[in-house]
Amino acid sequence: MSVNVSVNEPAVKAAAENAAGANTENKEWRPRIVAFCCNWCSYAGADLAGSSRLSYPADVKIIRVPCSCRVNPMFILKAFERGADGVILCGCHPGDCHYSTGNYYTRRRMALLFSMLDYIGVERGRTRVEWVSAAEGARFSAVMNDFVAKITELGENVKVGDLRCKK
Amino acid sequence: MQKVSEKVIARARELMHDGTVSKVVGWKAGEFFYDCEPNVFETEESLKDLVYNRFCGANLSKYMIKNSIASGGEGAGKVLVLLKPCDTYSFNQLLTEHRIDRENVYILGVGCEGMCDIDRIRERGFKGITGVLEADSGNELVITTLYGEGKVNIDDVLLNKCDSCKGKAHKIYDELISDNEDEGPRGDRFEGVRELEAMSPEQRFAFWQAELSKCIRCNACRNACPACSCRKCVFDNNASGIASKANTDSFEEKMFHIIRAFHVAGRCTDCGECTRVCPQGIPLHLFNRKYIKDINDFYGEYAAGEEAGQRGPLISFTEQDIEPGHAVVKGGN
Amino acid sequence: MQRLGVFVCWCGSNIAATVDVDRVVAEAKVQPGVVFAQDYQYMCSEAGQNIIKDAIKQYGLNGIVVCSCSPRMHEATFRKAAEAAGLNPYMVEIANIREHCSWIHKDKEAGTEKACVLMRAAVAKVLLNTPLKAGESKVVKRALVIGGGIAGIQTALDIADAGFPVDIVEKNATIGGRMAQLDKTFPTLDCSSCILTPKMVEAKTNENIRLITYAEVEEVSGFVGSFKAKIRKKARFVKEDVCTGCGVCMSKCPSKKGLNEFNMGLNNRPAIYIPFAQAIPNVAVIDKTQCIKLNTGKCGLCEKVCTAGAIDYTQQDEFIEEEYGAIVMATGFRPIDASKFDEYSYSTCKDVVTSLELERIMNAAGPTGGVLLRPSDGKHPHSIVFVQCVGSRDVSGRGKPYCSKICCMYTAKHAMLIRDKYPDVEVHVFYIDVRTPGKNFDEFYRRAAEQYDVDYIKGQVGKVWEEDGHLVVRGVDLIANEQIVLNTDMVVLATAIEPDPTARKVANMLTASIDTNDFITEAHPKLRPVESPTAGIFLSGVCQGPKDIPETVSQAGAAASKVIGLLSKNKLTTNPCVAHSDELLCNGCSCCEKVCPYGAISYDTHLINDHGVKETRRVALVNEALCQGCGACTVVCPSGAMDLKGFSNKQIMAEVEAICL
Amino acid sequence: MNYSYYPGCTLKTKAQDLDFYGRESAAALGITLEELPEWQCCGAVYPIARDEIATKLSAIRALMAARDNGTPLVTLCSACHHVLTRVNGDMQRNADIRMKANNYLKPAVPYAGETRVIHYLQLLRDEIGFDNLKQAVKKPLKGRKIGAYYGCLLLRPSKEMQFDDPENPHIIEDFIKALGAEPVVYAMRNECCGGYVTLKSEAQAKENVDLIIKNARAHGAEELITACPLCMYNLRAHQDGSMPVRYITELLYEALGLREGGAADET
Amino acid sequence: MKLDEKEIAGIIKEISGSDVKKCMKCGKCSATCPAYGEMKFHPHQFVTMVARGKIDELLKDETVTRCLSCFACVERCPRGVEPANVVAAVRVLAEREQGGSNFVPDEVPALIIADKEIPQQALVSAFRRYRK
Repeated sequence: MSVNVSVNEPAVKAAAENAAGANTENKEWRPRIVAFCCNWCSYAGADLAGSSRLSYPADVKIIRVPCSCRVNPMFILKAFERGADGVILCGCHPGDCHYSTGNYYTRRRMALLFSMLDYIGVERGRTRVEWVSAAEGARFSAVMNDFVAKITELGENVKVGDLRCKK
Repeated sequence: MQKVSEKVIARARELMHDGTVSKVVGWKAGEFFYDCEPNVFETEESLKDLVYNRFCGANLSKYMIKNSIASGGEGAGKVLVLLKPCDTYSFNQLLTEHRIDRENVYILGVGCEGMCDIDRIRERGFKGITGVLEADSGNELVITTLYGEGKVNIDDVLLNKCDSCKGKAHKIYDELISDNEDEGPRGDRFEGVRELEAMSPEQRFAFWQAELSKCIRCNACRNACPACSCRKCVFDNNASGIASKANTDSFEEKMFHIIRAFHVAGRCTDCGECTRVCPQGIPLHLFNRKYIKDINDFYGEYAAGEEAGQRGPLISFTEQDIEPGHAVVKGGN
Repeated sequence: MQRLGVFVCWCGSNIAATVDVDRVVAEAKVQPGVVFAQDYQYMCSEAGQNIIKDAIKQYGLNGIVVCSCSPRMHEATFRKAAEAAGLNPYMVEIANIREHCSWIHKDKEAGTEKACVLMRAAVAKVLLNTPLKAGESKVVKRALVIGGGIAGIQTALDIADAGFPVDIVEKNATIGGRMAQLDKTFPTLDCSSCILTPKMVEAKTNENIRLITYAEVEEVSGFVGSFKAKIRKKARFVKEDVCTGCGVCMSKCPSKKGLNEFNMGLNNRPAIYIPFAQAIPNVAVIDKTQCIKLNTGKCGLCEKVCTAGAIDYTQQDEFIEEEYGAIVMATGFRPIDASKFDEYSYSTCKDVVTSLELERIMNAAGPTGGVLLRPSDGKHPHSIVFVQCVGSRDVSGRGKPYCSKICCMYTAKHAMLIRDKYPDVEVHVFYIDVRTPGKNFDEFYRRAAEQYDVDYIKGQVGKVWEEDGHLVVRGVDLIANEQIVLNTDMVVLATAIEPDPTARKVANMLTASIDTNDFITEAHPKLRPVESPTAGIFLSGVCQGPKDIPETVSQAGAAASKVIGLLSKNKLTTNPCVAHSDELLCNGCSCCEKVCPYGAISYDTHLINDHGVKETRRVALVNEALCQGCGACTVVCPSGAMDLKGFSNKQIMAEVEAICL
Repeated sequence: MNYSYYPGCTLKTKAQDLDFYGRESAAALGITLEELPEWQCCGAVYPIARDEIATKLSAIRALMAARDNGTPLVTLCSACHHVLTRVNGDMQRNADIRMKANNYLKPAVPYAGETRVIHYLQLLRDEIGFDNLKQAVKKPLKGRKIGAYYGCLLLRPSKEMQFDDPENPHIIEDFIKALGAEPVVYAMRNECCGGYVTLKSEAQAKENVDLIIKNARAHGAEELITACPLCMYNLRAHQDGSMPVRYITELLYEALGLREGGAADET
Repeated sequence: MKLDEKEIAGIIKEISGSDVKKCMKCGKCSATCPAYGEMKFHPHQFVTMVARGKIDELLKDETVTRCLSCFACVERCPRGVEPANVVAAVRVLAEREQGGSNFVPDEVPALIIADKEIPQQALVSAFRRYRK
């Protein structure tokens, strides 16, 4: 099921302004966001967002995977270990998986993983799964804007970050 | 317990003697009487050291991976394994995963009335303990010490895993020696998980930080766990991308334990070995039980190892499964 | 020693306007392993590709990163260019700095920074790339078609025409399927036999087609390009090559109680029979449940009267084993059991019939010789009520949740034919919706209503009962908003259709996935509608979903063209980005096998040398011809034995690290 | 064989025949029907509202009493059977109703629908068996053409009642056959007689009954039998008396030869 | 209390467990209803009106008391809408608004005198259905 992305207006604006002003205020904190996108739907959705010039903050960096089910929880934990502030995983809508069943497994894995992260005290908003089809460029952009806004609101991943061995 | 114990030992000898089995996987007392450790007995003679008492908490299922499959060539004979009711779940799970060759195993299901935790006995003020005996009255144990005798209520000194015993029924066996009626599960095993869930995220974070910072990466949990039985662990494998021998930063502790729990999610039978063997006393079962509780809540009751051949929850799905975003909310409450 | 090259494309101003390409090049030059970096206006152009080729040769590059548009756009282009320069094409990675960067960011600083990160991640990944080679597997140039209805026949004919041998396996004694039972076909009203039987004969005479009738597929193993099938040819008790189809045995057979399946059980047939006059092969078959000789040992009349000497009571089932490159499922459908809807009194009133039964009644070769007569008393009916959606669009558990798609049209056809031939017969049709998407379909339906005076009533029938020699129908007319009670002579139920019950068994054998209604799932509902997700398995006709004859024939052709495409190849090259199991790490737990949607993982027990320790172990094996590279198996594998080439754990983690740096 | 028995209000008053013949016949077949002590009226209509509990309590009390007896609960009146079966289903399947009802009644052992509710006909078919019944018949009703009238409440909703094929039932036909008579199958046997609406609209009931009797007669029925007092009332009250209507139990009583025994008076 | 039209379908579902949104407007309920002629609002209309939240008229109308509760529509509805349960649920709503009972104890003696055969079951059912 897709969620209705309720875009947090002020936060998005703030995020956009921050992004715009990055070169003037050099040291301002920006979130690090890793987005895993499946090759067939979400990556193509991101491409469509691009060709439709639907902007979202540059903090989002996309990693292409064949299917959302390729994403190992280890990757997500690794991202947090290395200082990511948010991790988002995008795949085809349930029922539309290119490999027919991949995202159903993803959904179970991530449900358990996210619940566990919550259980150890990582803020709920730092991880997210969204289903974005290849036709949903606008949705991809909206999702990313919303996610960046939420992460910006949560701020730096202090809990994990404090523990991190800074290099 | 005493009676069962005698019968079990006698039967093991008999099976070895008549050639039904060529090896016995059981427990052997260590330096102290409460140090009962898993042991493979290969001769009739060696069986004199076989024990079965209140300190045989160790789950022997995992030892059957090596001892059933690599048991040697033709005519090597079966291997006898002693399994308590809770151990049979692990055994079944290993069967499901083709880790044990059932043909080569003779399972003697042994009755269990709960296993004791020597530390809990000590906590009750006993020093110089020389023995633990069954009292005449049902629910007590007599503790003999250098300084005299005392009694404790059994329920107060059980292993953590026995506090939420799954029941006294064996899920698989070839032969059973047990006087116990199955009374079903005991206690609310998710109580600890619920307590944590009720905390604020900050409290939870602090709790785990305090607990996990104790971790010395001795790998005892991994070595004892019957589900964590990979030939080579990802943490030992340089090609895995997450290999690490020790924690270089404190997130790595978390990562290790979360991944360990995730790898056994849906396969963990909640045997409690991880917590039992942790030298630092970290309540590791709280990770596994969180997954079990979530699985039950999200996908319906599932008990790994209830029977062999089950399809686990992480290799199944339904079209209507809960979304991860909702799972966090549901799982947390 | 890695020698990497990084190529940054401007894409005119598409990239260069928002990304400072010079900075990306400068940044690239200091990345580990990078020995060469250059920008160019259009990397994808001939000149751009030459820059890449020259650099590979000149600097001995063993891996390259192209920072450009989406890999979905030009990955193939750059891989080809690399290959032309002697570099393994899978040593190329693309950093998408256009769609994912320059096009969505206005601020040049932010855009440039992000482009650098994306470049860094691609470099980190390509450092871990390994040369991959597409696998090859053989293609057996023979196809198997399961089901000999119009779908199967058409598929086989098209494949045979392209020069490939095809076997049709049909479970009944003749090919022809459901279409052979139909009288006329919509929307042109041409006679079904007239258009079908020539195709049946063609299938029989085409030298590339082998008909294996009265047979069922028992076992299938193997994979795309080389399946092995075991086919059981059931005993007919008649020698197929000797029988001349003269039919004398039929007339002499004393056991005449068998229900005539071809006529939907509306009349009887002898124990030895030819299903219908145009049957292919035109050979008799003995129904062993009805034959007196086979049950009691007495009789033997057919043997006596058969001048050709074709009868053989000792015949046994035979088995045929054959290899195939491709398999087509064309298992067809059947109507659901109308007795689940006994408010229409189907079980108790003979004059309540299903549409397929009516089809037989109206057919010249049917039980009434094509004269419309009531089954109960053989009298001419004066009024007929049609009820649509009997069991279709029904979620109550009695019927099927889907629309059966063909009923609106065949009901209009029946109504029209009856009104045309017997103008004295009143025809009422109760409908929920009339669904007629299709060329000339709505026109057809309107003709029934306007020209032929068929009374279409929007509403449903709630009860049918018999009284004093006629039927009473209680229904509702939703437009008039009134309950109506009609006296009529016959009621025709447009029963839902369901996949033939053999479909599930066959699908399981082929590891083709199946939906909750037992229709075979297509690989993609829009883009790959005639293929199963299991490679080498194709779908033709109603086994995939309800459809009419024109659609079935076009789908049959589509399936055939896919098969021809496959069989024309001498070798199959496979996507090299497939799963791979490290047998030293594999626990043999079978988790990966269970999540694989393609049945690409199997298990093998063999001797393994693990650093000098020799052990017999059960380990996973990936069939690279079947694996599509989704990676589901890699995550369920706790030991990390299962990894995905091209998207390995280490590669993805290197990207994560590069991004988070 | 022992069974708890729930007669219901009407069987104690206007439908004493149904009750009397039922008990006598059961006794003759070696079945002990033990009437529940202090049973209360089931309410006669299934209380649809899921959010109210009071209307379900009397049924639950009866179900619970049978549970405590350790025997299945036999019913005879169609309405009682309908209400008890469905409320029992609620107690089995609807956790909310179960919780509320148990909280309200506070029984020593909470009730969760353990009782098996069976209709008298099911008792005959599944516990005794129609073949055995046939053996027990002393006076086969040879030559009698009898139409079964099922009505609504026994059959529907079939998902909950699980009584017989709701559109083409045959349990009463099989019963008639076992008694040696000839069952007449007619389509209107599962259509409504008019029910309690007869109190407000006699015309409605009359119309329904007309259709039923006409259809039965057209198929050759000479008499009808039913298990429901309200059906009985409507079928008798809204016709000219040319189609006799009897209770299933009376027919059974007759076929078992009990009438000759002089054990009962006709009422 | 005036109920929000948008909430009606949900309230009816809560009371009866029947979901009017499942209706595909085939009319099978009305085709099957033996009390069709006695109802101002026929079953299919009734379901549609509930789905649209327009139940003011239904609450007042005799239709709710004319349903025979024979469950023929429940049995035959292809979509599992259970129209008889929907009617019953609306009647429950009407009953919950006190006053204006459709059947009062005073009527009983006359009925019994007029027809001494009337079974208890009919009276009990009528009280359950018609009383407020």
